[in-house]
Amino acid sequence: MTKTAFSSLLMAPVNALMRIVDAPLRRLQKATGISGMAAFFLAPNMLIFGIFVLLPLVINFVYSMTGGTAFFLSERSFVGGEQYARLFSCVDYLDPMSCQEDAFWTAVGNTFWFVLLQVSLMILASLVTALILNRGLVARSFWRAVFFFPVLLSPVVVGLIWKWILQRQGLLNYILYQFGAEPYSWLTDRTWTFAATIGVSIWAHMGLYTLILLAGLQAIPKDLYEAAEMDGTRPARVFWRITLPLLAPNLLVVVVLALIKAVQVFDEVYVLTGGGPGTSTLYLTQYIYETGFASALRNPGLAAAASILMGLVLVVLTLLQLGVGRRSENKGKR
Amino acid sequence: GDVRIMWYSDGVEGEVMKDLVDRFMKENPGINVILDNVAYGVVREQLPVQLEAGNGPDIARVAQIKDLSRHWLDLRPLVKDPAYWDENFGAQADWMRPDGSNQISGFMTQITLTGGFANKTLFDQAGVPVPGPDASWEDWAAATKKVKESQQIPYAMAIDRSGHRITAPLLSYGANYIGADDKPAPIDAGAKDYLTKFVGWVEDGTMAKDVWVSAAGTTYRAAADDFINGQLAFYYSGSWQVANLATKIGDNFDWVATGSPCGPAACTGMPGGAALVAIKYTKNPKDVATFMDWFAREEIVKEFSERTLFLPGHKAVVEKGGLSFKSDNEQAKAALTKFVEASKTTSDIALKLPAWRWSDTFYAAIVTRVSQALAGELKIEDAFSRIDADIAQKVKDAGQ
Amino acid sequence: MGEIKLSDVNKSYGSVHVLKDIDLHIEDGEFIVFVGPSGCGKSTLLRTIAGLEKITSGEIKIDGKRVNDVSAADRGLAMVFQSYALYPHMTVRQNLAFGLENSNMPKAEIAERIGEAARMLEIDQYLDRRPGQLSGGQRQRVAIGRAIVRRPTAFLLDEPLSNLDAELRVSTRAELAALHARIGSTMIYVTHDQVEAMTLAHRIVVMRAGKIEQVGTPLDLYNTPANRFVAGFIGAPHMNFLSAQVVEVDPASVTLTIGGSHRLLVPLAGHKLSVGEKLTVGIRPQHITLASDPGSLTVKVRLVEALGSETVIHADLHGEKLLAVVQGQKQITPGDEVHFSVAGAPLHLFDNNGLRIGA
Amino acid sequence: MGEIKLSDVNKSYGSVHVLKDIDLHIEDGEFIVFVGPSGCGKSTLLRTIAGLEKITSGEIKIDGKRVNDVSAADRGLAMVFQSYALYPHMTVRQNLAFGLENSNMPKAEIAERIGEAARMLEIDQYLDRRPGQLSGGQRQRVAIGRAIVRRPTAFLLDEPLSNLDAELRVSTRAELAALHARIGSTMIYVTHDQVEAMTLAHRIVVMRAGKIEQVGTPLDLYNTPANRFVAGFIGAPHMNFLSAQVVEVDPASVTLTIGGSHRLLVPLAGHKLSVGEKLTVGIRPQHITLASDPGSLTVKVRLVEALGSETVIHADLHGEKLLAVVQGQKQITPGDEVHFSVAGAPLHLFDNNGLRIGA
Amino acid sequence: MGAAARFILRRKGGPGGRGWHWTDIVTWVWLIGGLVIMFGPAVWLTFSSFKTPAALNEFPPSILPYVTSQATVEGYDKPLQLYDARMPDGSTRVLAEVRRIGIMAQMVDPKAPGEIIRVNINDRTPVRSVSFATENYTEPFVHFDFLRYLWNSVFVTVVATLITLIVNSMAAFALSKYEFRGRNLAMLIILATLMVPLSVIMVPLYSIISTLGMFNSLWGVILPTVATPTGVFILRQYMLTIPDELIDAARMDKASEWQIYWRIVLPLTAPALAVLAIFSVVWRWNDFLWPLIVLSRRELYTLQVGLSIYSGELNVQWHFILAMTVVTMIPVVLVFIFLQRFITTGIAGTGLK
Ligand SMILES: Nc1ncnc2c1ncn2[C@@H]1O[C@H](COP(=O)(O)OP(=O)(O)OP(=O)(O)O)[C@@H](O)[C@H]1O
Ligand SMILES: Nc1ncnc2c1ncn2[C@@H]1O[C@H](COP(=O)(O)OP(=O)(O)OP(=O)(O)O)[C@@H](O)[C@H]1O
Ligand SMILES: [Mg+2]
Ligand SMILES: [Mg+2]
Repeated sequence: MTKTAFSSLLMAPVNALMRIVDAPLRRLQKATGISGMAAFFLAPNMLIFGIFVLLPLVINFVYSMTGGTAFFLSERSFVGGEQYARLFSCVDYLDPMSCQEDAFWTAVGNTFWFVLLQVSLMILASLVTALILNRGLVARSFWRAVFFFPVLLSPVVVGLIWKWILQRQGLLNYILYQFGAEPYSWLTDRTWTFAATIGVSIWAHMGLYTLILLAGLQAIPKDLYEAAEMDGTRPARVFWRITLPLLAPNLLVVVVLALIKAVQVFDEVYVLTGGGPGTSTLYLTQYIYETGFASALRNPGLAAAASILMGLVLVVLTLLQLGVGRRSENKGKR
Repeated sequence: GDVRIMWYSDGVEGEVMKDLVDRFMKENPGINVILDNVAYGVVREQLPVQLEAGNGPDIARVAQIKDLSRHWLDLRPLVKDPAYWDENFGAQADWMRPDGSNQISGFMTQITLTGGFANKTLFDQAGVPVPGPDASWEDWAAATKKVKESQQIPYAMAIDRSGHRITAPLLSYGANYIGADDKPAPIDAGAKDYLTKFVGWVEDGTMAKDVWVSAAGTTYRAAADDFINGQLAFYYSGSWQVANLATKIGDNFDWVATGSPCGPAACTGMPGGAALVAIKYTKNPKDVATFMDWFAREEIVKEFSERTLFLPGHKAVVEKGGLSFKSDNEQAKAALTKFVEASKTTSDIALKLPAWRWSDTFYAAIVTRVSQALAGELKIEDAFSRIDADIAQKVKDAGQ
Repeated sequence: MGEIKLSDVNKSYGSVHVLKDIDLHIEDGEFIVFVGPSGCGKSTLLRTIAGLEKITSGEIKIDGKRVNDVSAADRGLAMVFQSYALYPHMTVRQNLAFGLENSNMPKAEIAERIGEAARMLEIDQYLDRRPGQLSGGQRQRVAIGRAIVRRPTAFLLDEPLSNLDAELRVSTRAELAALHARIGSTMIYVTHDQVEAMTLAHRIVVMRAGKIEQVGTPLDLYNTPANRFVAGFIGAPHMNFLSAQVVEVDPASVTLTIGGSHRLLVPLAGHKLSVGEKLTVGIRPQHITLASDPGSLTVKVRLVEALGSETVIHADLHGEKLLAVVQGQKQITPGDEVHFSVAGAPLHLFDNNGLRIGA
Repeated sequence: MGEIKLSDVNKSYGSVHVLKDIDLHIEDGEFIVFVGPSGCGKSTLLRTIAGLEKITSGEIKIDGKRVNDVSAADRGLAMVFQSYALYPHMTVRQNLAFGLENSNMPKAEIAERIGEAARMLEIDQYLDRRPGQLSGGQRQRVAIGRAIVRRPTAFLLDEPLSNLDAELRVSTRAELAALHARIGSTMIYVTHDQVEAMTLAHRIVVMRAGKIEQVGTPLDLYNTPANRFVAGFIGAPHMNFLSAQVVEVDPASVTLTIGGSHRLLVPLAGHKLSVGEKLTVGIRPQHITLASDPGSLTVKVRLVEALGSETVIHADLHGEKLLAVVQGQKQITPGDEVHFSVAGAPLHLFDNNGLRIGA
Repeated sequence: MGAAARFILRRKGGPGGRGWHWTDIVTWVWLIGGLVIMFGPAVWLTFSSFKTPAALNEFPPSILPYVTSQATVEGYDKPLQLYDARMPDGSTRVLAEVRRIGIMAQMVDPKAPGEIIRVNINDRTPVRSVSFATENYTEPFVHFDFLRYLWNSVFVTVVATLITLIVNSMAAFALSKYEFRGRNLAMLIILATLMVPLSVIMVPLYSIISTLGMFNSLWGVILPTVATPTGVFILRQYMLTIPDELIDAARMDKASEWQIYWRIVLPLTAPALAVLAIFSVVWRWNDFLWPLIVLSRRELYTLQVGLSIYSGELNVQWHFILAMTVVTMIPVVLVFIFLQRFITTGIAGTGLK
């Protein structure tokens, strides 16, 4: 009761404001009709979005058609598709080393496997976590915080912590040492390092997706669970036939976001492995970043071209998912 | 008016600088100096972008001084006594001005020199004498290997993962990056010679593998932590590590600076450092010059160096000697003295490289490709040809 | 197989005490109907039997086994929810099949059962639609179908016919009765519909404010309601209650006045009434007839409702409301004075606490 | 103020044609009731009037103004949804206040109107609960309340009483009637309840499969249904339909046989029937009486439903089903043979297309 | 008690019954595992933030921050470090080290400082005790314009989050509850741009910000981030689960579209809004790369940018970075704990039959 009193006090000025806002908006609605209001609701987002996301993207595309080391378009020369041609000049597409931009193709290959494994494992982990957190646990908030905690850390700190854990003189070796194992250089072993980048990025981002799924789980009407219970449904089946389909819209969010974020993996890996050993954890964003910004070998045009290619792949992937998602979305409608 | 300085710190220099700036403002009440402390990453990555856009601070402490030299302000008409500048900072003036000009862009806040550190305690315990000043890289390898075996440490030696660091031994082995027309030359026999050895050492466990292998691209990675923990007998880094080692090693073991090991051609380290430069786009060139003048004064440079444990880039200060570094750590003082001494054996080409436009390109290519070779992704011969190809491509890109 | 026994069941939502000391014994195969005013706890009682709601105290036994801690899924009951609770992402067919698939029934049998239920409920055409594309009544039928196909030991039905039209309601009611006769499962049924309650129930449970007021066969409740509340609740339109005064007592009868002065002689054995005592007389509207002789009750008509086959007359008798249902269509308009006769009508007497006097 | 005119309204959901050529003129202040089988399109029609559903073709006028493109919010109507559609995050009070706040009504008046509606619907105690904490009937009352407080020019009510108990239903019905009488708003009301339809409506609209079958006053529909469908739909239990054959014709009457040989004389002016023709006779169950003389119809009893005040007898007449509603409680059991008399009962004749013969 | 929760919680033997269902075991294994793996490093991080630079680099690493004990010994000006020294006879004594020459240490007994004992350095181990290097925290506060940075961070975070919530929810409302031409196109464009990492469009974005004069302005930090496609996407998907009938009901109640958005849809989207608010706060608070580019003046620094000054070219002062990381984490943890409570049972369905 006091809580609601408090929040209503808090909301009073906001509500008053909204009321004032309402009058002109009603007139607007009269004038434009309901579909006009759709445009109104969309407008602010689209405006900001257009200026700060879309426009830079277009400029970026122009970049990819220019050469030189200068940052600003005015000082760059137009080279047409040359940067793309360079990225694609390979003797054998299956062997990155045969390409002119061998690092690009190595990064593409690495990113592919990373995304595949990271996304699937992370979604699995988030889903399990969300399901478990959705149970009537004692100290719910505490457990939520536990799984969310790493999200609060900046990527640099994440990379650092895990470097300290995994490096030869790190905590992990120390713990293993207590059990009599010899110290091992995890971070110089290609397989382990690759696994570590996956594990660490799951560790760092899982909380976000868990939270989205948790909100989705909570939105499933409880009477459906009651109906399923009356139908004598085993928990596993409830999960597959009720929870999962009804979670589909949120699962779609999670898959799309996780996929995109995975393709863009950078900071924490950069700190943790720097892309090594060799180039085994060199991912696309690091390639783009180094190509575009690392001072000596800078080539913003090439970086832009690579990023456009990366964007294209992502668009295709997302469209595929939305295609799948659309069907399940319609199913979810009550 | 306002003078903004973009400043990054590796250690305590930010605080020293703050002190000095306060003092300056007291003496020059009309000028308001604002110190914007930033990460080195900002200086390296954002500053170039800002500069191209014509933004940026009035003064900056930078390390890529040659690359961005077209953005520096020419202080020659503004400073009180250009002759003083030429006299005392002339040696490095080329590092920070466009080729062929006589511009005064600023001065070095710090000269660095690459060099080695040995864990004397480990040597003592192993009963192996620390190799002398004329010892070659092979000698060091042999000696540290003995230490490694007797003391059960994981690695004998390590070099920071950095093109600049590895260039020092390359030069000692007779490498020359600079071609006839001042363009990059193909990687030569001297360089190949050392790099092949280096790869061999990493493979046989003499050189620490982690440092070079656990990163890709041009990522910088230091091996200081291993040395600090007594896991290395010999560590090749540079003068800037002295303060760091002093605080972190404390009394755990004895360490000494050794200068750079020798090769067939020289016993050279690589010079480098950070400069304080004025920027063209300032609205207050006069105040900027006043500040630069003040800060370049001999006693200020001296004080700054003493308090930060940096090697000064001021000729008079160096020549007069008598720097009393503000440290109660005897080993640190000894090490700094050793570095000052070692600077005398710096080879000509090493002195030229900081002012050469393509050195960063070279460094980047070497680091990238050699670590791939170390990770087993490339054969060392392929690495060499890739290095050449990378550099050639860069030269071509830049021409566009 | 479907015997359910509730002892002393209580249920609270926080401080809201919803079920109070419920004691009820439902025989195997019985058809029980819960009735009671909106919000009296019928749905809650059903949900506690189903196992969807944990009871605060008391005991529930199914077939002699205490099931307080047995989950709903393991109680083997089927339920039709007042809110339908259809699975929105499944077609009607899938909704029906879901419970059957849970018990690994062969496909052919599932299809057969669905077909049968769909025919019975007239939803064959909609089998491939999703609940969102159905009308309210269609949804409700799907909800019923979902329970029916299961053939459980006991059915729990929460107002299963409330959204059906009269025609369909009658036929579905008949189908439910036939189903019950055929498979003999226990059925517990919540309804607001008098006809449903009267025609379907073996026994009716009348609830009020979380308590059971009376349990009995429909005609028991109709003919000898235990108290004024049950009397008023069973039978539509509700029973008329008139305040009365005892003017004469006899061992075998008592004479009362109603409406000020109208005298009624009520045969009543073994009563303890005394002259001057005040009580309430209940008369069902159907038992009042229009009379022409002025000696009967003279009332003023307030409202006339013509239902076609019968006419409901709302009237005033000395400030008390009186309802009469008379056969056929009558030419009476509000404001008229008419005469009611209660001669021969069964009368119900209630004391000041609302309890029935006499058998 | 609340005149609504639908011309040629059609509505399809994809390929499902839900409303077909609806023409309907609702006068200002009229109380119109929509009835029809489940899924026939009542809710959809209501929603198109409300403006919540765009019509596929046709025209809707409110007070003479074409409103096809006027949004629901601007049509000035209020609606009670079949699914309640209460705002789950608001308390009952806030639910009721929401519509009023939207028209910037002073706080005091809002409180007053809410108080009034709450009293009328007996939800005063629940004003601070959220919908999730209410029983089905309580929710429904809130949904009604939300419309009532608005005092709109027209009400649209979609089965507003379906989840209320008989008692409350009667009183709420009376309140709605009183409200209508008081404020005179047009009301459009969907119901499955015969009594509601008959007592509330000025005119009843009978729908089937998206079409309007008949529009008329309750007694019109009851007494002279236009076709067999309406005849069967209005009146509960539904009318009996017996196949009959014409055996004698007369300018003013016709004689038929039903149940094989039982002769009936039906007065019928201006008909075009000829001897031997087959048709259907409709008799309402309430018009059948139990007779003792063997000359009447002899039927076999299949099922007896005792409702207390009346008894429903399901019987077989030469293979045809016959339902009779007789007054009081009878001692008849299934399997008995009884005699029905239809003497004096109003008879309805329908031709082979189901259309009424005669007025 | 959520039925869903109870349902999943159900044990084989029923609630309160004997025996554990396998899901109970999985749950607790997962939770405990999560505690160790998810939270363990964070706890370690917190302890590490109290370590001296030397201790940070130490191997073997310790969980708790230790320092070597010292003792003031008569006759020596400075405090001496204490060691457990193994004596030739095999016994151990606590000795203070006077100095070390090569591999031999000269030590004294603090209680009897007269006699110098020579011990091989391999025969002594430092006496250590837990000690928190609070100077990691206090020093930055002295040199660091903490309050100013805090204010900037709070401003950026709060304003950006509010704008994000409002602007995104408006867009999501339009995209989920209206049918209009171009709806799918808009959704597609929004989604398609989700995939653009900042580092890719940094330079163009930078020129746009410069052109708009938002360089060195907090708005330059705020605006580019607020139209996040992520937010629109999350909110839209959640809003799809709100029954359209509630909106119909509101329209019948004469609510304007704005009222529907504000009074009906927004409250019912609370769980998703809470999720987005948490994300937004975390992201904006931890934002580093972009503010670094836009803000080059000290008085505009956010905490993260301020913090980064400890990363030099050749050295990184991790002890300060860790300490300040811990400090800057506190507000977001609090925000999280506050907001996560809104992620509770969705109620949208309970208004319907
Ligand atoms: N979204 C939809 N898509 C396809 N068909 C639909 C959709 N919504 C409703 N229908 C169909 O339209 C018809 C009319 O539905 P409506 O809800 O108007 O029926 P109703 O007369 O209100 O029925 P009830 O009395 O059962 O509520 C039904 O047959 C229904 O199945
Ligand atoms: N979650 C809850 N919190 C508090 N009170 C509740 C809750 N759920 C139900 N109630 C109250 O419990 C009482 C019984 O509710 P129940 O649903 O059993 O009534 P009902 O007899 O089924 O009514 P109806 O005929 O209207 O469906 C009601 O008064 C209701 O307001
Ligand atoms: Mg109920
Ligand atoms: Mg309907």
